Amino acid sequence: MAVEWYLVLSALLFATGAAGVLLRRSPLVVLLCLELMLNAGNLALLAFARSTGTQDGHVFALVVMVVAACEVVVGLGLIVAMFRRRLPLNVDEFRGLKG
Amino acid sequence: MEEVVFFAGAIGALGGAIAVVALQNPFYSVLALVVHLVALAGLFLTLHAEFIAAAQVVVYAGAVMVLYVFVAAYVGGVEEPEWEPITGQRFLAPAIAVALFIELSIAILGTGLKAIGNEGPTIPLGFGSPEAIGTLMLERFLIAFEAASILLLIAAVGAIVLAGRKVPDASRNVHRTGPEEASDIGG
Amino acid sequence: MSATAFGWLVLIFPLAGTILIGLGSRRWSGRTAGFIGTGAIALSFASSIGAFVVLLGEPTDARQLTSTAWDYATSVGLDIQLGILVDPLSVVMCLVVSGVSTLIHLYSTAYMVSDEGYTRFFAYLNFFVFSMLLLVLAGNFVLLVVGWAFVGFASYALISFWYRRTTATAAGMKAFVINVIGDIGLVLAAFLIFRELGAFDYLTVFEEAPGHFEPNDGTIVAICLLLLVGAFAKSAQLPLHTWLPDAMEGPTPVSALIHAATMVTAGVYLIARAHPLFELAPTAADIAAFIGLATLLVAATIALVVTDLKRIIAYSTMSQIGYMVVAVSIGAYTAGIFHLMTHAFFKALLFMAAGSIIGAMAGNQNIDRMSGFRRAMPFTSFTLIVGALALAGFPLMSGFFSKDEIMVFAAERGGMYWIFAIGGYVAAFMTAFYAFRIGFRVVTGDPCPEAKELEQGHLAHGEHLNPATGEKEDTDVGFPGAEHHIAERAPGMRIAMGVLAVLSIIAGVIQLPGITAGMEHFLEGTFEDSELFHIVPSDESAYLGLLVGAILSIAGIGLAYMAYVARPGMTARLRSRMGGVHDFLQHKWYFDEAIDFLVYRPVIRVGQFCNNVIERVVVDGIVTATVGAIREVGLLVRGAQSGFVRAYALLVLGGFAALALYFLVVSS
Amino acid sequence: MLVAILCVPLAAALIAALLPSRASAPVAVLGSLVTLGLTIALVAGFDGGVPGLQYVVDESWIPGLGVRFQLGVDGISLFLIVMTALLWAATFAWSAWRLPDRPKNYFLMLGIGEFAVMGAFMAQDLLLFVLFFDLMLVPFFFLVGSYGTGDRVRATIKMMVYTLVGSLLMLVAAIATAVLTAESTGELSFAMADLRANVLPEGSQEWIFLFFAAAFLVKMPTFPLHGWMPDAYRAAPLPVLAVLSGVLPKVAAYGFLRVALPIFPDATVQFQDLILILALLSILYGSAMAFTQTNVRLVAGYSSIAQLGFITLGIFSLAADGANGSVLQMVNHGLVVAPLFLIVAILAERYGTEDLREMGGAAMRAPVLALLFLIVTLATLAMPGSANFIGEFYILNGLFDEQMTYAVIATAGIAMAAFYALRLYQKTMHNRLPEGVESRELSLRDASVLVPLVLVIVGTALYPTLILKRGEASVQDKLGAVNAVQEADGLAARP
Repeated sequence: MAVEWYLVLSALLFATGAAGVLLRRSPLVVLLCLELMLNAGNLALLAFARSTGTQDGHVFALVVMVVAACEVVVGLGLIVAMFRRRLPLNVDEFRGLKG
Repeated sequence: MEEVVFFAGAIGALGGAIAVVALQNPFYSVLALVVHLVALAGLFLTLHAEFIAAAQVVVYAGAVMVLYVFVAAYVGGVEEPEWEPITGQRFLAPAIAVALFIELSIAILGTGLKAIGNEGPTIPLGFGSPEAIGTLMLERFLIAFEAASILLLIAAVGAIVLAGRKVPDASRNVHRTGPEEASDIGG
Repeated sequence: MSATAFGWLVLIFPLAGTILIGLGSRRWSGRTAGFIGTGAIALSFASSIGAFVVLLGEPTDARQLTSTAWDYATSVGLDIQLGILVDPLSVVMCLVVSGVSTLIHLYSTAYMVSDEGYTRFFAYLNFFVFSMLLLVLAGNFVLLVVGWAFVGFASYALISFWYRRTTATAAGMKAFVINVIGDIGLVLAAFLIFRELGAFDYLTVFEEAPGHFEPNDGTIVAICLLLLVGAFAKSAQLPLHTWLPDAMEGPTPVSALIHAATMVTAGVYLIARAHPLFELAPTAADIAAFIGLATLLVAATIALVVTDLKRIIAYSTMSQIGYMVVAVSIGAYTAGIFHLMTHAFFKALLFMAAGSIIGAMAGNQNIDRMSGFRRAMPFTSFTLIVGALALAGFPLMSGFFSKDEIMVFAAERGGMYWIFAIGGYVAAFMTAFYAFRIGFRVVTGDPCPEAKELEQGHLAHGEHLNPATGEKEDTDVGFPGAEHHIAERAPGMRIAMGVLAVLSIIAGVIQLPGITAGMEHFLEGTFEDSELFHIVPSDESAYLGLLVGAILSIAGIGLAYMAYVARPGMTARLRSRMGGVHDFLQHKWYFDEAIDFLVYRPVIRVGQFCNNVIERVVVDGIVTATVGAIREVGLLVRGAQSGFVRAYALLVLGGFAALALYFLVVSS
Repeated sequence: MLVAILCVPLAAALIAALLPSRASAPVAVLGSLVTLGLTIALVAGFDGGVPGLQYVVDESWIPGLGVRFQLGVDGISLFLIVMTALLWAATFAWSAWRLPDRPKNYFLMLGIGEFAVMGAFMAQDLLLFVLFFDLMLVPFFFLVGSYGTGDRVRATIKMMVYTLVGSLLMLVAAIATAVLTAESTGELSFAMADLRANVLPEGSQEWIFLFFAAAFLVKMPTFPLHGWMPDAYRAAPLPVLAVLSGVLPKVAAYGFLRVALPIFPDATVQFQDLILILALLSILYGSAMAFTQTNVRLVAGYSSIAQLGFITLGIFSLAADGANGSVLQMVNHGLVVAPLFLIVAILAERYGTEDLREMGGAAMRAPVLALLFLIVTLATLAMPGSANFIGEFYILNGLFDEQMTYAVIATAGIAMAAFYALRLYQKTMHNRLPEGVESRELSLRDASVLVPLVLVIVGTALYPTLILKRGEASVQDKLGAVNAVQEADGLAARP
């Protein structure tokens, strides 16, 4: 399979994830959609690694996974904290940035 | 053979992704993401990234998703209101997503990269194997490796701090409404 | 000792007096400050005599001496020295100024003794004398301006000496501002002189000027006119005279010293000093002479109707200075300076007598309320009459010789200058009349209540009121003191008045036509280059002039006798019949009103306009518009700040998409 | 030497900030007095006949950008430095006698202010000058903003906005000058000497000059850019106002002489009339406003606008005597305005108000205060005999040769000055005392600050040549390029 197939798929997955971030209001699902976007990135990294024949992309992908894991840990921690403080689990309710 | 695996994986990954976005219940969304991740791991295999694929399945689809499942179960299903409070978001968000996809596709397909149009060079034996990646990580990317480990440590501590502390006082549950009004100038 | 050394001494004594009195102001008790001040000025007078004697010993053409203390403000081509010029003109002025000042200081030691500001008064008075002498002795135009402004300031300080009187402070302000206008005239003249001749120094300027300018060259006329602005502001000539009558708000010795004998004659001195320039610009000199004549007549007419004793004398001063201005402008330098000197004597005397009478009247200055002081105050009455006679030009008094010499000189020059002779004689008649309007009012008639009280040995003690507005006053510092003082009871005052009375009578002897010419000979050292100086009327015409003057003087006095003694109702009838004229004169020809309308109010309007319109609309407008624009833009942006995280994410992604689009378009 | 003058006040303020509150004031005052002593030593060792810089300090600082730490003093800045040290010492001493809240912070800010002003007067590198110029803002932001009275926040922000805009324009202009010069020389340098040696083409000079002029004119301030002045003057604490009004505007006027004239000679000639007209408007407008104000501070404030107008006139007469007069006048105005504001502070304490209409009669029991105020007033109105008169005399004489009309109109400002200055004096010291106010003599503490200042005024009045002679050579040097341009333009330079 030519590399562009993977790349286009990656773009598609990225767009889907982005749409999810923009549309969903549950913080949990927003985190999931972020995972989608990160994974789309990973796919592209690996596809390029394959086409250049180097393995740097693999290391990069691994680091992305680490970052994703961290993000998940912190994000879920936040969600749990929010839940325990009985804050609404809806990103639209948090409007502290309103100018 | 490769095409079959690719299309199967692609359909699985895409279907999972769409399900994540579309399903109302977060719990199902988590499950859909697992499907997506496993399918993606298959795709990684066709790219000769065995180690990453394995890590994807073990770490991501396994460990991380368990965490999600726990939290989803703990928090429970949250009903999202149908009403969209932000004007235009409902139309603009898909539009931008589609635009992004189209732009990226044009960029990918219209580019003059040499890599486009072939499968890439023949690759040596052991490409993407744990041994190769391990050597890379401990030699060339040592600092990135160490940084990643420190990052994980910090994230773990942060998660404990965030989620672990007892709720001090129920009366302080109200979140603040933002900074005070800036003082007026000039008028 | 050289003449210039004496010149510096003349300056140093009053300055030292000022500093000594000022520094020790808390320590000087009683009359100490007065005696220090008087002593300082007396020493200055002695030094003037020293300079005079030294100069007399020099040949005529070596009587102009300069001396420099230090570089005052010298750089980039401007050479301004702290230097003095001692020559016959300045020495005569020094003698007059320091001599009369000594007497007035002596008078003041007694007159001001009850005032809470006694020490301050003498500090100011000494400072004034220093400034006036600096003005007179200055060796260049810049130092002249300095002295000019210093006397203006001293005059201000002394006019508003009773500084809690609002009328006094307002009068002081008026005097100061008009004097500053005069200073500006002088400064601009100095600029022009420097531009043309490259020097500020008198002697250099006067030497270079004839070679540099054609006669009546536009620039030299401009220089002279600017000098005249300065001279007229200081000497209260039309239309810059309005401050002088108001200046009578100051204590009477101040009126005597500054606003009669010395400072106001500075303009005359300036014209005489700058005569080489004025002779190059006959047009300017003629303008000066005409203005002098106009002042002479206008002031004399006002003096006919004003009822405030000091203001009558003030208008008379204006009028007499008009004579002097005419004199020095038409070239009668000797006569002008001579009249300046005699006027200093008799006018100071008149003011001193007036001060004594006002003391007896407990501060009231209205002559309509005064009468019959001859028995109560014989000495004051005598000196008043002497002063009035000299002012009126009564035969053989000092004013008789000095005044008529001016008219004779004008007639001698002939042609257009006859106008000055005729105008001068007309004014002389009026002068005689108003001089004896005072004289007869005060001295003759039935004694007024105050005079009666005084005859019984009591000095009247009225309430302490502002004579102009009738406001009540206390007697603390800033208002006049508790006690009034009259010459009959104060030896210091009597000595001063006695000396001046003698001088007013006999001062004419130094310049008797055909017999003595002391003044003329001495002044020749300054004026030898002048052609006009050497025009000397023949003895016959001089005697004819004196005869005309004598007739007019006696006629004026006679008319005054008719009006105020023989037929007391005449003035009232005259007033009712010529109401319009009387009103016009009573309002002093409406000069104050005109200046108020033409200058003061427009300036205030402009100020208010700036405050209300420009400041609010233009200047603040810039700020308000800027702030407003920023605020509007801010509001626009603020609308996008909905606080929805997802909306921000949309913007980020949208921005990313747009950026990608841009790169696609650019790369294709 | 220069580094010591620069650092002593800052060091003293820093030490004062570290000491306990009670010890901070003496240390800060001592520091300012030592600085004053050093500046006097500077004058003593100064060679008056030399046009160039003396006491030069030249260290490499940011070599990559061609910025050097270059300090020097010439006849223009010499007495401005002395004046700065004097006024700061007065303000320190005054503030030490009546301690404000949080004195340590206050003294620290004042110390930084002195450091910045001294630096601006000494800097010989354009970027260094700009940095010091901008640094001046910081301490005054805090001094006005947190120690001021009334609507101080609004006033401070207004002042900041105005001056920051100017400063940013100046920064842009400074960088542009160096970069554009580097295009022709091939070497990036901010040293003023290098920039003077390689004058830019006329086209780029013009906009750069306008940027600099904007910064300077705002700082002075000049009509119509003075919008921040009334508010800031109303709000600033009075001792701070003494230096804010006495010294800061001089840095701007000095900037014209130091930067604009030598480095942008063509543009200077080009815009001479524009600046002259603005200066003239400032004189007339400032005077007219000072006429009508009832707030004591604003009378002094608007009079400053008029005085700064005279100084600008002198500089842009582009004649040696005019510019030398301006140098003298800068020193004079600082010397006069500072005691004026300190006296205003005393009066405001006595009367409990700053409204002229509610004052009067203060001279009664206070002859010494009255005398000091009188001398200051007379110097303010430039009475002949004061050094201010000599300053104005030189300025107008310089202007008179080529621009006679301007000079004649400007004299109207002198007449108006006589009126408003005397009005200020009369309405406070003379006339009747208001009910319930007592006239009191100056306290010894206040006298210890005011009397030396007034003695300096008297001293300069007696011997202005002291300042004029030392400025002579430097002024002619600064005008050299401009006069060459004038000559080339066919305008005959003055002989």
